[in-house]
Amino acid sequence: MEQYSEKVMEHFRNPRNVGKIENPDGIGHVGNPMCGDVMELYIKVKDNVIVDAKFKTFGCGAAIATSSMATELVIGKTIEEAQTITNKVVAEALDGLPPIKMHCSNLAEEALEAAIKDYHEKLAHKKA
Amino acid sequence: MEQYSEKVMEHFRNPRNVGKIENPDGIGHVGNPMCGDVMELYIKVKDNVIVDAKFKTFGCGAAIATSSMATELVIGKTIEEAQTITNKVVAEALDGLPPIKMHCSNLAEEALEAAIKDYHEKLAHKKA
Amino acid sequence: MKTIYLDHAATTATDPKVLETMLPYFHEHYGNPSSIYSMSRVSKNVIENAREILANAIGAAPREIVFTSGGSESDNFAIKGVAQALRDKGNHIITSQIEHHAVLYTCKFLEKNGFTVTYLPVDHDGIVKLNELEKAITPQTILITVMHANNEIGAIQPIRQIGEIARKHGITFHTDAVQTFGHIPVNVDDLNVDLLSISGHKFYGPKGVGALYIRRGTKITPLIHGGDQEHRRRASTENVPGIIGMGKAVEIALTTMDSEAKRQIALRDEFIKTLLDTIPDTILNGHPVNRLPNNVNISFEGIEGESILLNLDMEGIAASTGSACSSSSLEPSHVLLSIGLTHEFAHGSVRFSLGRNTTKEELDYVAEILPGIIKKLRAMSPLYKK
Amino acid sequence: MKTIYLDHAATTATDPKVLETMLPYFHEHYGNPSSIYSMSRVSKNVIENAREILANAIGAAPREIVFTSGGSESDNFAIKGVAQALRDKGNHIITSQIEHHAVLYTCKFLEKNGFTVTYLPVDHDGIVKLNELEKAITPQTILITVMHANNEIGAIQPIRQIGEIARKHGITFHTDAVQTFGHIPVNVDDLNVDLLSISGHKFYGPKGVGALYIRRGTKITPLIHGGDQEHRRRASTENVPGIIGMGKAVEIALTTMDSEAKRQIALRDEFIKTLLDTIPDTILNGHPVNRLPNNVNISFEGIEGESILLNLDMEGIAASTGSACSSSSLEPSHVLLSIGLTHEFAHGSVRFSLGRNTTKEELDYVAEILPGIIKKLRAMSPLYKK
Ligand SMILES: Cc1ncc(COP(=O)(O)O)c(C=O)c1O
Ligand SMILES: Cc1ncc(COP(=O)(O)O)c(C=O)c1O
Repeated sequence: MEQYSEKVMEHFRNPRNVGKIENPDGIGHVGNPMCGDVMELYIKVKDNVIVDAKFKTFGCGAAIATSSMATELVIGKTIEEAQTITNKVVAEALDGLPPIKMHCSNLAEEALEAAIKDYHEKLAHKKA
Repeated sequence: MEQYSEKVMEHFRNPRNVGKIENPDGIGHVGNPMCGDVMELYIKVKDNVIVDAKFKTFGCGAAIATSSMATELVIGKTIEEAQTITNKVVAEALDGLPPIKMHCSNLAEEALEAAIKDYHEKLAHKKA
Repeated sequence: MKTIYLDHAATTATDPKVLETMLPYFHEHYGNPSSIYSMSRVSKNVIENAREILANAIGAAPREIVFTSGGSESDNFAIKGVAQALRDKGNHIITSQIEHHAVLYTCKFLEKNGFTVTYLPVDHDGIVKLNELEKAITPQTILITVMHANNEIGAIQPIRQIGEIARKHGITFHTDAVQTFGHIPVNVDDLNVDLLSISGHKFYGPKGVGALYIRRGTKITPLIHGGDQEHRRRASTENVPGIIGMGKAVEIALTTMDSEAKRQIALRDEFIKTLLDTIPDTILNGHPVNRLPNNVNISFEGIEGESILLNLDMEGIAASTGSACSSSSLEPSHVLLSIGLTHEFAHGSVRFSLGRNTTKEELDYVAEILPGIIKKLRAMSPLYKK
Repeated sequence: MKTIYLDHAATTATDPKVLETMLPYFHEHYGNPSSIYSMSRVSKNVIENAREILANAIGAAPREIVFTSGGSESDNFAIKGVAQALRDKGNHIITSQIEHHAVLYTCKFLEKNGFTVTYLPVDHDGIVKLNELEKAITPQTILITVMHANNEIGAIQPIRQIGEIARKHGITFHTDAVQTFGHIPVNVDDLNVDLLSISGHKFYGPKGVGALYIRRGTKITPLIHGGDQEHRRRASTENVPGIIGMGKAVEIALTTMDSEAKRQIALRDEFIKTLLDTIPDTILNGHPVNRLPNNVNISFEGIEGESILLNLDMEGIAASTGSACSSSSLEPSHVLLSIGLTHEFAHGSVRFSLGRNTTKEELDYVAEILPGIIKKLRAMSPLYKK
């Protein structure tokens, strides 16, 4: 198989921000076991800034590393900034992924989108 | 390729009875250059016994060795005895031939047949 | 760190004694076996000797052995070759759902070219359902191809019985014995097979060489046309060192097979028991008894195979998985789905395949390391809620 | 007696430096390149390195190289693969009368399967008649396959021009470069080819490994279906030592090719001159200038090739012949008949092919021995009357 970058392996070995957030402001739940990867992303938002993020992931090395990297990238970002974090951004931050693993980075992007959507919905709900 | 027997190689290296007989009692000329082998067999007959035989052959190792062996086999034989010398007999006398070379032993049998036929014709001609 | 290599079903190291027999044929006796000068006779004789060794090993005649470049070529040659040769007789092929891709994708290819293929189902242990076979046979059926033992879950198939049925109906029968030959007894008459695929590197021979047994009288069209080699059934200058190496590997396998199989079965069963006992929510894939002596295939609920392998690799342990994430598809192994695993379990499978040098100590080490890895990954998994 | 080996066109000895690079990959780094653990990365990296070396050598991208088991497989793969992939577009193939059997018999096979094949004639020097090519093209033509240089008579074909014509008509173009690669420059863009066959053992690499160059965008169906190896174009566990060995052989060939070709051409031309001067009724087959640096092919009137070879062999000289008697057919080489030789001359051909270790002394020795052999056999021949 084509090799993972050192950065991918480092995140795989020591994934950051594993776990759940109690009472999160947004949850993204994407993927499905059929395809071999599932990700849950939890975010905590304060004054429009993502102050914390945690994940749980079922998947291969790339899925776990991209999950970890995605949480690192979003923490400290405003919601608008976070929305610019595409799968490409995550993959590049990991020094790239083998071609057959690129789909794994979609997982992180989709989870982030879903979590932000959930955050907006919860916000709308609160306001309503 | 499958190997020639030691006997074949011995006859190939030192073919017996190469050449022509002046005023032969029979000549057999068989084969054709298209197939890669041509044999001329000359016999000298005295009192119905083949007292001498010589050959010229264009052909592969097996063709030359079977020609040589055939002359050795017929010398000293009566015409009737010589007629029992089939391709199988020649091949066996050479300790066998590789399967793809078996056709070469036909050459010797056919040359012998042709030479005997020629002998009979010449005889009939003389008598006539 | 010395690697604990538990992927012998993927490939084995070439036995040093095998390599040694090959060496003189690279630049000392390098003659082309088809040439007529004395130098070539050496090459010719040694490959014919290897052919005889292999033929004897499976109860065949030397003329019935064709050397190939490996298991995949043998499978392609057998299946396409018979399909081509018997096309006028019929266009139906029967195989199983758990074949190696070399068989499966060859069948799919033929489906695009006017053939119909029946893929026989297997039971939960991965054994082909014999009663489905008779039902599948039609007057159009020209070939049955079912593997001797499965490469992923090690399930040994009822080849002898399948062969009997094939013979009763006059249908040509091929088996892929790539995982069994050299490991358990393989005899073409006992198995009732007409064609049988072998690959050198699966039993400590070199990579890039294999063989196809073709029973006398079996109609088959070459896959590789050209020169007169291999009695015109497989063209190309012979891979002399490879063939000699495979021959030597056969010789060694024959002398060690019985004792080695016994030894591996004992190790295997203890290892399986330990893993199932110490790690919860874990199942054994494949038949508990009718399985390759060296095959251990376990599914761990809620986690994915590749991430297990990477963790094992960090500890110096080499194994394999049937999870999709190690291949270019997203679907997990067709074999694991065929035995009825859910995707959660199918993705979480790991195959450990033992070899001649595998020791109890190595397996003990793996059994010690593994529970921690599983626990860590499950803690990270949104699917494992216990 | 040391053999004077003059059959390098049949096969070459594996260069000891090549063998040396292969050795660690038999039982030290033996991992299956497709596996995911670190051990396999070594195997993966070295075969990708070999791919790059080969790609650079012919001006291709690494992705365009597929490793195979040799020249015959490459030829079969190219021709059957394109025929299969473009079957909907047309069913006509153009080749030449002087192709290697790996091409010729593949075309004959396709003729039995709904394809039409045009076999282009050659002139007396063995060069394909270009003007016949344009005439042969029809709207049904999907593939042209013409060899780079002929293996028997060494004639180098106008591949670049054929490629131009193919391109003008949008027809896929394959060349069998088995005899040229490693010996004379081969560049896929200069030659205008879409597919190009290579065989390792023809340039001091190991037997049983080869390659097919496939230009990006060329439609082709695999010959060997199965696993995901070689970007799904050729299944089977990679022959790691073989591929590495071939890579090393390419490296060596590139550094020595120019000087070696010059050296061989000088030896070749002197040897040809000597033979033609000292032995009557003798002709050179193939083009006098557009010929492989190492190829000498001479016909001796009135005698048969195999019997010449056997006599040479007794003197420790290894050569080859186009006479039928060395094969299972009765017809002499189709190549020699195509250049218009009579059967008498065609059967009396001998090919001497030089190599890196061939010396002037060796050729002088052959030139000394040969007249006696020819004389002796002619004295025995009923066809030579002079
Ligand atoms: C021109 C040509 N093509 C193809 C081949 C076949 O190569 P291999 O024997 O490696 O399959 C050869 C040599 O035998 C050849 O000379
Ligand atoms: C059952 C089975 N068949 C065929 C093959 C293909 O063998 P090879 O890789 O030697 O072509 C393998 C191994 O990869 C296998 O396990």
